Amino acid sequence: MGFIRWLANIDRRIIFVVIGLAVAGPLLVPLNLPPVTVTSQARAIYDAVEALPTGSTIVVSFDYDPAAAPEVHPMALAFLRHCFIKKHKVIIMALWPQGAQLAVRAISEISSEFDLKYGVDYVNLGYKPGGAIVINLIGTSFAKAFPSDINQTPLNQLPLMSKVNNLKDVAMVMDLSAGDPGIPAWVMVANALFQRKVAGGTTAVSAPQFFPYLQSGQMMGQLGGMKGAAEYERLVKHPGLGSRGMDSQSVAHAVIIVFIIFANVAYFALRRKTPSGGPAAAGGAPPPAAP
Amino acid sequence: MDGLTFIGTWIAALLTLFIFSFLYKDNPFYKFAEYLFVGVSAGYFVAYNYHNAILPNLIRPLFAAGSVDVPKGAVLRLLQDGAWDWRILTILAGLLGLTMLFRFFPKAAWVSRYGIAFSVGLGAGLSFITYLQANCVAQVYGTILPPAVINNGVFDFGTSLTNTLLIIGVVSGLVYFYFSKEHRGAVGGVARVGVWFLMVSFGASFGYTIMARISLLIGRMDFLITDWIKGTLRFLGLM
Amino acid sequence: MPGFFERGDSPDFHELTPERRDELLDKIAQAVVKRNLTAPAVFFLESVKPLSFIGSQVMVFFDPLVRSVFNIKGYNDVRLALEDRGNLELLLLAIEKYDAEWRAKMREEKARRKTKAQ
Amino acid sequence: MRRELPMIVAFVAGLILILQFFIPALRDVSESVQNWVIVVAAFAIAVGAFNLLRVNYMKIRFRRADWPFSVVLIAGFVVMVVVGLSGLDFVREGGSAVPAAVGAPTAATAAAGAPTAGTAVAVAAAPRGALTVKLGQGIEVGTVFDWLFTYLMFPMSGTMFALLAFFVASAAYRAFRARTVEATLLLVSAFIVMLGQVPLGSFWVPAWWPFFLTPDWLKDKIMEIGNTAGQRAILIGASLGVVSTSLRILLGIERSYLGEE
Repeated sequence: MGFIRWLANIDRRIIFVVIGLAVAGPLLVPLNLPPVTVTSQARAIYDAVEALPTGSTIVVSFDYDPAAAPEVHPMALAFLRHCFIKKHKVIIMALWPQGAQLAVRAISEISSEFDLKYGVDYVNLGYKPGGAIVINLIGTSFAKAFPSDINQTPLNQLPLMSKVNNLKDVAMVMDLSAGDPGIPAWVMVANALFQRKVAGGTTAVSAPQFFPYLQSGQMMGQLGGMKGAAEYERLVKHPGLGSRGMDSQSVAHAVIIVFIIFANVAYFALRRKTPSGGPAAAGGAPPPAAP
Repeated sequence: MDGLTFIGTWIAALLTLFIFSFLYKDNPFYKFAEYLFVGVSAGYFVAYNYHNAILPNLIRPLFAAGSVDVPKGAVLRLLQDGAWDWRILTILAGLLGLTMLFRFFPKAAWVSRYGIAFSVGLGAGLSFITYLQANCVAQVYGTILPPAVINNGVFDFGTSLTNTLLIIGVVSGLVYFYFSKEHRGAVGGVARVGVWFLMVSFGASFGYTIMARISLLIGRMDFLITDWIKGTLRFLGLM
Repeated sequence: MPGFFERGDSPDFHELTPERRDELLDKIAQAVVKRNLTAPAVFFLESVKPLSFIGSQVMVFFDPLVRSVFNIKGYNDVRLALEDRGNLELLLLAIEKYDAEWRAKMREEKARRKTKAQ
Repeated sequence: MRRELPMIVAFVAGLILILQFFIPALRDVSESVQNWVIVVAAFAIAVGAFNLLRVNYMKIRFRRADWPFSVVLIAGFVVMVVVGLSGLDFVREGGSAVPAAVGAPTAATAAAGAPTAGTAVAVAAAPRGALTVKLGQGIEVGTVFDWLFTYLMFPMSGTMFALLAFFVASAAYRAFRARTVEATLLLVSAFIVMLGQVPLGSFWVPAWWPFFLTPDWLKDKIMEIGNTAGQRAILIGASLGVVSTSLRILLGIERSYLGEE
């Protein structure tokens, strides 16, 4: 009985310590669990990039911030790698101010693997505020929204942009999104108004929201969270933080599941003892001391 | 790793630990990081918007001195060459933007209505079209599915069940939203089913949320282990 | 700059009175319970507790815009309530209290209906 | 007039945007007008930042709880803005590390638009080969601004949300109890999704195990049916709200954005 009561009211700091160990442990000593299974949504993006004729233009929008970087940044690296392996041209832009800065970082992390020429193989247009309006504007004119790139070079000085007037000249859009403005804006404007193929890489927090878009075909594919990043890393055969993190992810999930089981076992055991509902029924564990 | 990176990594690691100290209890170190974070972020937004929006989209089209790369600004063209340039209307954008600042002065707050009305009006125009088309019509269209599917003369049980459940879920969910006050009768029953579907979505969302937060923790732990501890050891020549 | 920094009397700078706070928390808690959203709300509130101050500052940041576009009553009160992390715990307790009351009522009603049927 | 004119501005702006899809001749006008939004949005962000400063300044002035931290907040803001606008640059003494020409004028010379070579400012008496800081380039990688982004903003922003991992775990423990039908559905759905997402959820599954009982398969079905239906109901419900509000704003029925009076 004492044990059951303990199970019903585990101190939150015990949970904290266990979670910390569950995450740090596998990073120090990898468990080498089998790789993630690739979902059809990730496969769809990969296949679409594969199917594009060499040299197609792809817009990659960096709409995330450092808070989402562990989830979305590995996707950015994996996706850019895939584009450059297939010799596609990449137009980078950002609807989040931190996104443009993270894009520069992403390019510098992978540039040694490819022979990239700025202005020819890729451009970084930088950031603009305005969200959906910016997408609507590049739907008719990139130069109107982005008179110059992130280094303040006018667009007409960039060979890549001389062939691209607006979204109609772009084969697909990949939005790396951590919230608003992000995937909804791209789907609603670039897909609905300008009929572009839109794919998304997003934090796991927002991924479930976009399943209706996937079902209706408004979005062609999606990478969800660090697991989505691991899937794409597996597809392009270049493991990174996404794959490295999956061991910790597995163990942490298992630990949380065990805690949930504990809570419910204790809840039902105590409820049977006290037919009126028991102490747990009045709202689960008593409020732990605020930290 | 050079000296600047070394110092930076240590500052970053200390700030990381300041924030994690909240796990023990709320304390001044956490508060320090919290307030600093808010201040630095706001400063970042302002500076970034100046360089990425105000400068290229407002100041340069009007006042650029003119070079091989950048055409001369519209104001300078008018003043120096007497030439008319439609880009001079960009001044209006600047004025609309400036009106926003009047919000802080009670007597002149009405001036700020122009900037707000302009953005709200334009936003409403775009939202009207996009939400109607992408989130309403396209989503309803995506729900109009055959509840019984026959493939090559064989009844496809899986797809039929999926379609049927999808239709029931969407309809009952909408009933829950629009008649949430009615808890009785047939409508109440349908709304109850709607809540069940919503609970499944919320559960899925929470499962994903847990996954997301764990991933972020993995990111920070990876920083502490790889960049900070191993980086420092390498910097000091111990590894 | 008169009006910019000197408006100490503006409601923007008031502190939240305990009465107003309790009223606000009660209202939110009741709305949550009535809509059958107890479990998701408890999970959500419990999980974002450390960020409540940052949330309040984000509300300060967007205040001039949000309040000029939408007429949200109590925006300022919610913002002030968020500044103090303890208030989230109070809200959680209020939700759990109303939830227990509400479920007790449902159980009673069920029992009554059963006895009536017999 | 103080209300009517802004209402007309809103109506015309919205109308231009809608009509551009039907009248190609309007495209030029509409593009310019949308470009203005970018400028106005940038000002709006400045307004938000001002408000943040104002509220925290008052907190200091009236010595409200935690006021010393508000000093930290304002200091962080000021440093970031000053560094960002002046474009301070790390430069190696005697080195030509930073080419100072292309584009990016400093705030001071921005109006003239003339690219200027930065003015070197030694932060401290610089010993041989030491770092100085230079006025110049704006905000690219390698600048002081970028350094502050990398070592202040990045770790704080990342850790704030990483901290939630711990709280999400304790929240799951506290909230996920199968008390009612609703709570049970929530719990089971979260449970399966968490298992189905990671390798740990599937690698132990023996070959004879029916596929429709694997966490992987169940998770896919939950996402594709239950989650899609629930999220779609939310999406459609919210879109109806947005569409009607937009229409009310354009037609001048909804006027709350014009403020009191």
